[in-house]
Amino acid sequence: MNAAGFPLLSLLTFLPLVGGAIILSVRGDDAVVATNARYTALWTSLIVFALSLLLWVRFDASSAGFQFVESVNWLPSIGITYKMGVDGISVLFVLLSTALTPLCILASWESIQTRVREFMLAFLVLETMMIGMFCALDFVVFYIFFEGVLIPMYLIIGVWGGPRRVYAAFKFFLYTLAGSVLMLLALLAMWSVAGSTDITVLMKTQFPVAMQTWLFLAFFASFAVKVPMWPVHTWLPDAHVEAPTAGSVILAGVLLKMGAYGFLRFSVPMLPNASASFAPFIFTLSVVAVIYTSLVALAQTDMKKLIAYSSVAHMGVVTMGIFTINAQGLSGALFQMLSHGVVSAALFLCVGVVYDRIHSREIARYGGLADRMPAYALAFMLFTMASVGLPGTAGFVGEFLVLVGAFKVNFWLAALGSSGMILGACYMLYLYRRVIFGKLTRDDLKSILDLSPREIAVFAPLVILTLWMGIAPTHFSGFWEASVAAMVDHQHAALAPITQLAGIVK
Amino acid sequence: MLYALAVFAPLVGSLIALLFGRQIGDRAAQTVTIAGMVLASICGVSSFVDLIYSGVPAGVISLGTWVEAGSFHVEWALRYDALSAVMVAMVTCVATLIHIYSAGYMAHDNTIWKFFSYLSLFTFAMLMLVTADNLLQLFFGWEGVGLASYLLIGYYYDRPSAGAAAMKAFIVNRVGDLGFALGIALLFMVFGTISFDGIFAAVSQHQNDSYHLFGTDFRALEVIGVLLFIGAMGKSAQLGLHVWLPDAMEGPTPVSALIHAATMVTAGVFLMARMSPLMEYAPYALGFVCFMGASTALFAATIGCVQNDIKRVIAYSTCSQLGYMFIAAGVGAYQASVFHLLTHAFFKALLFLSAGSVIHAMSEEQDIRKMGGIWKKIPLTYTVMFIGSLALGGVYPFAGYYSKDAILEAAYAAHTGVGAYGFWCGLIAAGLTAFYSWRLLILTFHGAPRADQHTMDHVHESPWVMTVPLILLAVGAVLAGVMFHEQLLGEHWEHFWGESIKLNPANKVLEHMEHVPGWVRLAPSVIGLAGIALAYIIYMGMPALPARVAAAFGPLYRFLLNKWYFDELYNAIIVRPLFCLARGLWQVGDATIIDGVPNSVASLTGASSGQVVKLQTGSIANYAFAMLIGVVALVSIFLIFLR
Amino acid sequence: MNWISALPELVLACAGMAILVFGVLAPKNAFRLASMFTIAAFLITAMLVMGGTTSLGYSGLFSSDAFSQFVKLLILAAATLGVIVSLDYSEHENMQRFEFPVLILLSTVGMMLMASAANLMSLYLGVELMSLSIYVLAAFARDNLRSAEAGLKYFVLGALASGLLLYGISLVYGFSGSMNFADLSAELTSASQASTGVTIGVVFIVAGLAFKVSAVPFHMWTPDVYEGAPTPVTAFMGTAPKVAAMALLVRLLSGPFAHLLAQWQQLIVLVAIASMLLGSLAAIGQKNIKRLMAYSSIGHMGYALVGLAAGTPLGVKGVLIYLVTYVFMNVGTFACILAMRRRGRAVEGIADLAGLAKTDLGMALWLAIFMFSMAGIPPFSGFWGKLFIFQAAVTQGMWVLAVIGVLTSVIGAYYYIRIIKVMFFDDAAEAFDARPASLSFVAVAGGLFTTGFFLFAAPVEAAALAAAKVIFG
Amino acid sequence: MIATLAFYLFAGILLVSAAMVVSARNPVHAVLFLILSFFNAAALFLLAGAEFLAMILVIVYVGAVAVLFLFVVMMLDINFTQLREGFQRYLPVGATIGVVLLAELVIVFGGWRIAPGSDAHRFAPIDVAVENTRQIGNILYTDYILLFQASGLILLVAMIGAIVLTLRDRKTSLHQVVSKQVARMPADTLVMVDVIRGAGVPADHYLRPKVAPVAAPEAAHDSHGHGGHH
Amino acid sequence: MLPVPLGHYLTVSAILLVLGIFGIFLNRKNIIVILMSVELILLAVNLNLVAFSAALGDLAGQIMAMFVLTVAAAEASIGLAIVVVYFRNRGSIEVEDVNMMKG
Repeated sequence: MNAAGFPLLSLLTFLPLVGGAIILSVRGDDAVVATNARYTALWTSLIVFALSLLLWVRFDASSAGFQFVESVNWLPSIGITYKMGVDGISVLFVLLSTALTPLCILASWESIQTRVREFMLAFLVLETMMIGMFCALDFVVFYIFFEGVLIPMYLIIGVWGGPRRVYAAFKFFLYTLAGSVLMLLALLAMWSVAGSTDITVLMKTQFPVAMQTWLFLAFFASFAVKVPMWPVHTWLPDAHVEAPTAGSVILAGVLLKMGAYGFLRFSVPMLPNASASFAPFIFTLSVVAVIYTSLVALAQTDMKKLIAYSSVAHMGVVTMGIFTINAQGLSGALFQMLSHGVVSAALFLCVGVVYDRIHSREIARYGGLADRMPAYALAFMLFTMASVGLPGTAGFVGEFLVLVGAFKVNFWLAALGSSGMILGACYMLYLYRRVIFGKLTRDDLKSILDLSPREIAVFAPLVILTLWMGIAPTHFSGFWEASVAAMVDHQHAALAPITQLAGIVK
Repeated sequence: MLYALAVFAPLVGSLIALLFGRQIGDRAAQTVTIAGMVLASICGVSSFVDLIYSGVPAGVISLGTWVEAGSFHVEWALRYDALSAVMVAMVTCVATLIHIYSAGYMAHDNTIWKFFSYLSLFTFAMLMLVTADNLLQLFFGWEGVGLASYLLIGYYYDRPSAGAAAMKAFIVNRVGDLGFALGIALLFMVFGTISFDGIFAAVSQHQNDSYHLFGTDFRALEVIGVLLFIGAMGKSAQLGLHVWLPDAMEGPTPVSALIHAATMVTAGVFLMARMSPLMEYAPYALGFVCFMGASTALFAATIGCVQNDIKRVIAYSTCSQLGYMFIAAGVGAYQASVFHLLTHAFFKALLFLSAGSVIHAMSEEQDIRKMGGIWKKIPLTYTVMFIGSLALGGVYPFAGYYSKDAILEAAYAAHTGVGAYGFWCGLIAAGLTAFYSWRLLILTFHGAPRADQHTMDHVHESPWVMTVPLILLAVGAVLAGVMFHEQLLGEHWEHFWGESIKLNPANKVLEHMEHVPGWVRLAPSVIGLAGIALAYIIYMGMPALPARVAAAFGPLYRFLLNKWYFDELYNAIIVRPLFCLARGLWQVGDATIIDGVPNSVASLTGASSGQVVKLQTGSIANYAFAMLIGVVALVSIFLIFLR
Repeated sequence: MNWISALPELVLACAGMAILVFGVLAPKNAFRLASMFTIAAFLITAMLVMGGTTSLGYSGLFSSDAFSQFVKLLILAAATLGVIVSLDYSEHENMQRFEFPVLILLSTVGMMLMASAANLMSLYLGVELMSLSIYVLAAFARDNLRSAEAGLKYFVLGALASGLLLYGISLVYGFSGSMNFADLSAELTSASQASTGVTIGVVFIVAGLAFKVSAVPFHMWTPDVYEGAPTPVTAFMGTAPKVAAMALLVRLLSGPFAHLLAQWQQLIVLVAIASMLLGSLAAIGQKNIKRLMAYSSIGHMGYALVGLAAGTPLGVKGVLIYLVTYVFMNVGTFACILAMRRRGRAVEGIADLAGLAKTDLGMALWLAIFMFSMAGIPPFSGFWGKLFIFQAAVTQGMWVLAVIGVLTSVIGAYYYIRIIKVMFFDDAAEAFDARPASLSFVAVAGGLFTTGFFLFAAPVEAAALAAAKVIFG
Repeated sequence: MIATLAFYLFAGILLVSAAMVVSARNPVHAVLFLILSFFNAAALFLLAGAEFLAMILVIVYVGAVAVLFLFVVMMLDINFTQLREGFQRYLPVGATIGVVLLAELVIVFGGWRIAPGSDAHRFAPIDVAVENTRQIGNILYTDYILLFQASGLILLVAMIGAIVLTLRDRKTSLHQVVSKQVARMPADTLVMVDVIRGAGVPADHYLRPKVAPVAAPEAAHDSHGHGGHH
Repeated sequence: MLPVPLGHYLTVSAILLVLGIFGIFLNRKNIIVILMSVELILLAVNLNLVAFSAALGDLAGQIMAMFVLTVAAAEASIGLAIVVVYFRNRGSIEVEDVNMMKG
């Protein structure tokens, strides 16, 4: 049936819910409940992570097809199937989700003191939604998980967030909802044409070119908001700033990938013609995103906001890579997604570390931390450099591959799209300089403590991953090599008739 | 394997120091890194000797796959050929000496483990750079040295200027790196590979490929050459992207010696040499290289004449010398540029370290206007610095003489316009170099003491850990030229370089060099001596004169003193507008326009909600009215439109 | 004449009268017992409905088929839950009169008659039986001015609406010569065969029924009546009558007037769009949660009408599924609203929910589930409802409708999540009184259904499809 | 011919009196005009051959409904002044709507014809030979039995509704509880007071009811009553 | 059967309907008048039904009219009961006073 011999993906998806149920069933006074909730959540997520390693081990990277497939009739009369499976494109994002969740739970160990039970519950539900979304092989199932993410995230931002959390939570919710309902229409339209919502079937369906345009726009509305692409990105800084650290981490680490994943899973393979014709449009937005948001990041005075804007810029690189639709661009985009998932998550954790101590995210509030927090400074430096795209760190490979892929499309695309190399260095180093460098002047900073063992435990895996991905990226890109190749072939095959036709007309 | 050990020993040392530095203590961290470096230099030199003298064949040590995406395939591999080996030997040796020197220089620092870790990390990155077998790995090293440079410039992080300088260095370098990266991408597009062997093998096939840009078709190789050179400009501080180098002197002096004189800044030159088989087919790009190099050589030299910070003078001198190297590369005499690179490494490291020794002696004073009269107190430092200056000034038989002469001859021998430009610029710069070197020497060591009594009382010779490296480097500065001149540039250069530098058959620069007119051979020495003499006369003979001259040529003096106003220019046209734009985009673009749309949609919705609710008056009659209007409207719509 | 076909109705009506007699004769206050009997009667009736046969009885006046069974079961479920939520409230508000359950029962009989109507006459009588009972129920708290006003408004406007409905019936009768659905269907086999009078009559009938489902522009009563009526009555009339009236609209338009699709479709589209827009917009500024639910139900009916407008079995199936989800989340919500009681006094402000998650997490979670479900966010049943109706619309190429529909659902989501915001994000207000078991039961039942239906929708979906196909023959 | 004239006469009076119902200042007058219009409508029914309905209309409407209206109008004792204030304000819109609707309906009615093929669907064809009432009787209790019963339920609802809404036990009204009366013992309610001879009876010490045993007032206050309103 | 063309009956009923409608929204003072207007509308319907019944020669219309009469009576009683309840609470049955709830 599948490589694991049992419904691994469903288990991964719904195991967190079991943990959630256990948390809900705990009774006792607040302190007991909180402690129990923390440990239950941590262990649940660790077990899920351990299980997900099976994917890493058993995944057959040489195949472009879906693996670990499980399928159960859900609504048989209209053909909605609960179908799960992963291919090279999605498998690592499942792992990313399962890996980041325990870290987030650890990161919130002490910083979340109110309503711990609910927090952990929301996080486990969120994990379910994320994993489910990356595994779904039925469009309806995908959509359900895609939208379902909104619920826990809305609560996480709104309940445990900062002062403007309500505004941020609403903005997050409504922005993304507005996008995704249009995708729902596209889903329905595709359903009516293909007669199925099975993603594998949809991939093989040829949609009329005129229809593709509209479908593409509908998808775009949803995924662009989720990515987020310029100019629908403004929910992200707000959401990030207000969300608690763990929320930001998971938002940057996984949720932003959902949009790009959507492009990869739906827009490109299912709508090859529209993807080709809209590519310049996407490129334009991506380039604008890179330059514009990098500049905006430069002007920020809030650490989280700065990193949030940098996320937009990095995701601009991702969208650019996706729509080059060549092996390097796609592979680069995937790698950039993955690395951004690790690096930006780590950066938000870095912010969280000082926020927990000083309760401020104002950059100007800090300075000279290198003095009291050498280990922190070191970790922060590593992630800064990864974010800047230093070779040898995770951030470089994706960015460079996208550059190569984009170069195949257009020189200016590559040049402008890679200007993030410079601008990214500007804002990240500027941030680093203002926070870590400088003289230690404030009294509360003078007594600030370096990373605690718990925090080191949180950072260590991320540090290792960042370097691992930078030094041996093939360990990761190997997973999707075949899928990417298949996607590129598919695209060529789909566009071939048109090119030929054009040739005849000419 | 020795070769690989040479590359990775510093890394191991660095990592140990970095991760466990605080646990094992400064002394141990220092020892570990120095041990790593000594090991590396032994391995580096022996592999160099093996290759050149023992006939061990060149080759590639493959370490595994790095990046793979479709046809884009990059290996981790160490290239073992003459160019790499010579660089490895040089880098490890200089780096080892500087490590040792640092043990003394940094003795009073708080975080020695960090310093040594960074220093070794840098060495590792530099070694990766020079041993790269493909452009991406080269880029890895390239950026790695950038990182180390950033960390080390910002080492005194509590000084605001250090932080700013570090950032500036990184960002300016990044500008060049973007060009470099684009160049790699274009290379991949043209050649389908970025490994050196693959590229070089296919250069002739692709020499007429064209690339469409700016609305015209360029030869692809020219575009690649220019893009790569942009990268080199950043790293090697060529005119336009040089602004970071003087500021980089904020780092500890050993850093300046290692990174900003001997090794990292020459990476651009190395790149040109490494890519010589390709650059040979890009004559216009080479012309550009030569032009930029020449301009930089002259430009930096002019500034060097008026600076007052001991390290900055040397920094501008470095900048200028790098210009020389590019002149040579630009006329196709890569051997000459690498030769100058080599000699320069020795004498410039020497100069910096001696400057460090001076600074050490002067209680951290760097302004040469506050020095003077100390040559008797620190004779050893004075001696080695004198040697270094002689080498820099191109005085026979010091190292600089050979390499600089070779470059100027090559420039002349190129018989091209830019070659001539390079020659004349180089010539003038040679004079200026000699002038500012002696200005520096005299102001620092001679004349009446200008420092306060307290400082003067404390002037002392440095400990042996610092002087021994100085002496060794001085030996290098004296002998490097004589030793390698023939091998690197002589008739049998091909024997030495092997496949690592491959010239276009049409490139006869090295042969022409042998036949330049005598005055060309003599001119540099003459001009150099003239410069020395002038400096001596002015600064030894009439110390009041400089001020008068400065006053007389006020604008010119200020122009030079302020480094041609490059920083101000960049501030005005790039940095400040960029920040303004950034704030504008944020406050206006994001907060007002982009957020304005959803916000106004939201408030519009809210407002229309208010309007809709107003219809709900609570009056039965109104409700009935609405219903009836509804019916009538539906009936009318039906009768009018749908029947 | 097939008596058996109307067995459930007859049993229920008889039970109603028996309970009435019991109530009159009972020595003590019979409210609680009468309510229990009513619930029992509902359950028995439901079993009879499930065991019922497919037949057309009473000279073709009354049809018992899969569609009517589906709808009746839903109505009975809604009515049962409606009675349960009234138990506690009535005792608190001094409304514990046994006529209350009896009236609910009788109006349920009316609704079942509507669901089975195969003739315009049975349709009319069913509607009236239902409505008259509810008029009384709305004014049931007779010492409360708001309740009286609600009853008055509902009555006056309802009477007007039934006047319009009747006028439409008379036109249809006159111009087509029959009131029987089957005959009408045979008569009106194509749009060209229908005279203008018939279609005008249809417009009037639609207006009359649209009033019952509170579709724009016949919705004006809804907020006021929802707000003023005693809350259990609001809960009841927010669910069961909507189901019955919507089912009737579906049966009428997709049955006898199926061939006039081209004529009525645009009207339904207009009404649906107006309802969705108004429902989502007007609710935004509301402070009273019952009023908010009124606007919400206007919006929901707009969505249900989208499915109707598609004019296909797929669409009708969508309507039915939508109604199923609507009933349970609505009843559940009202159970939560009824549980909002501080020191014995009922409160209705949205602000009163502040910080509910801190004081009563269980209720906050259930209410949040209902709100998310109403907003159509998966994984809750409301999503299926929206999915299926939009699927029907999209399949028919009704893009404008679909796009407006999804966009208004986003606006609607705003006020639903605002309630969640109040419950979860705001500082805690004073805690509510302990919840009575009856309300907890309904809330949990509604919540479990809302989540459970999402997972196990297949049987209901199949039943709905079968029911929808009956209509289209 | 006479029938035609009669039609116009009755129709005319009907419309005029209907207009008066709507516009009369005094609600009592409005009710009276309503009665008048019912009579005329009954006449129109007669002309159309619906004798039974005509009678029903007179009996049910005039006899019951209209009188009920009159009752309520008079019971509520409403202030009649300024009854017409809103009239002018809403007249233009109202008139437009009304006229449009009327015009539309008239246009539609112009197109009336017996629907083709509808004869086959005639549910209960009128047989001229049998009188109207008998025909109605024949089908009302057979074909329409279900609806007949349903309308019975409607009337039941109306009854329940009217009672439940309007009938109220006044707190002051007294109920007779026979069993309690029968079971009453003097000791339950009376106390004997020892009177000190010669001192007379103090003002508060004469024979009087015992202080409130709980049962009696409770019965009086039981708001749902004991069958009193049935 | 009919003494005049059907159209005349229908027109009378249409006018009656419109008068009833007029009564509903022109009346601003007295709710009972609104109830009476509703009775007028029902009367119009009945007139329609009877006329159609005669024209079609079908008794169903008359049966329907009878049910309508029944319902109208029930409606009147409930309506008046509600009016009475309202009056007791509010002390007025002016249409414009019935606006406690709005928005």
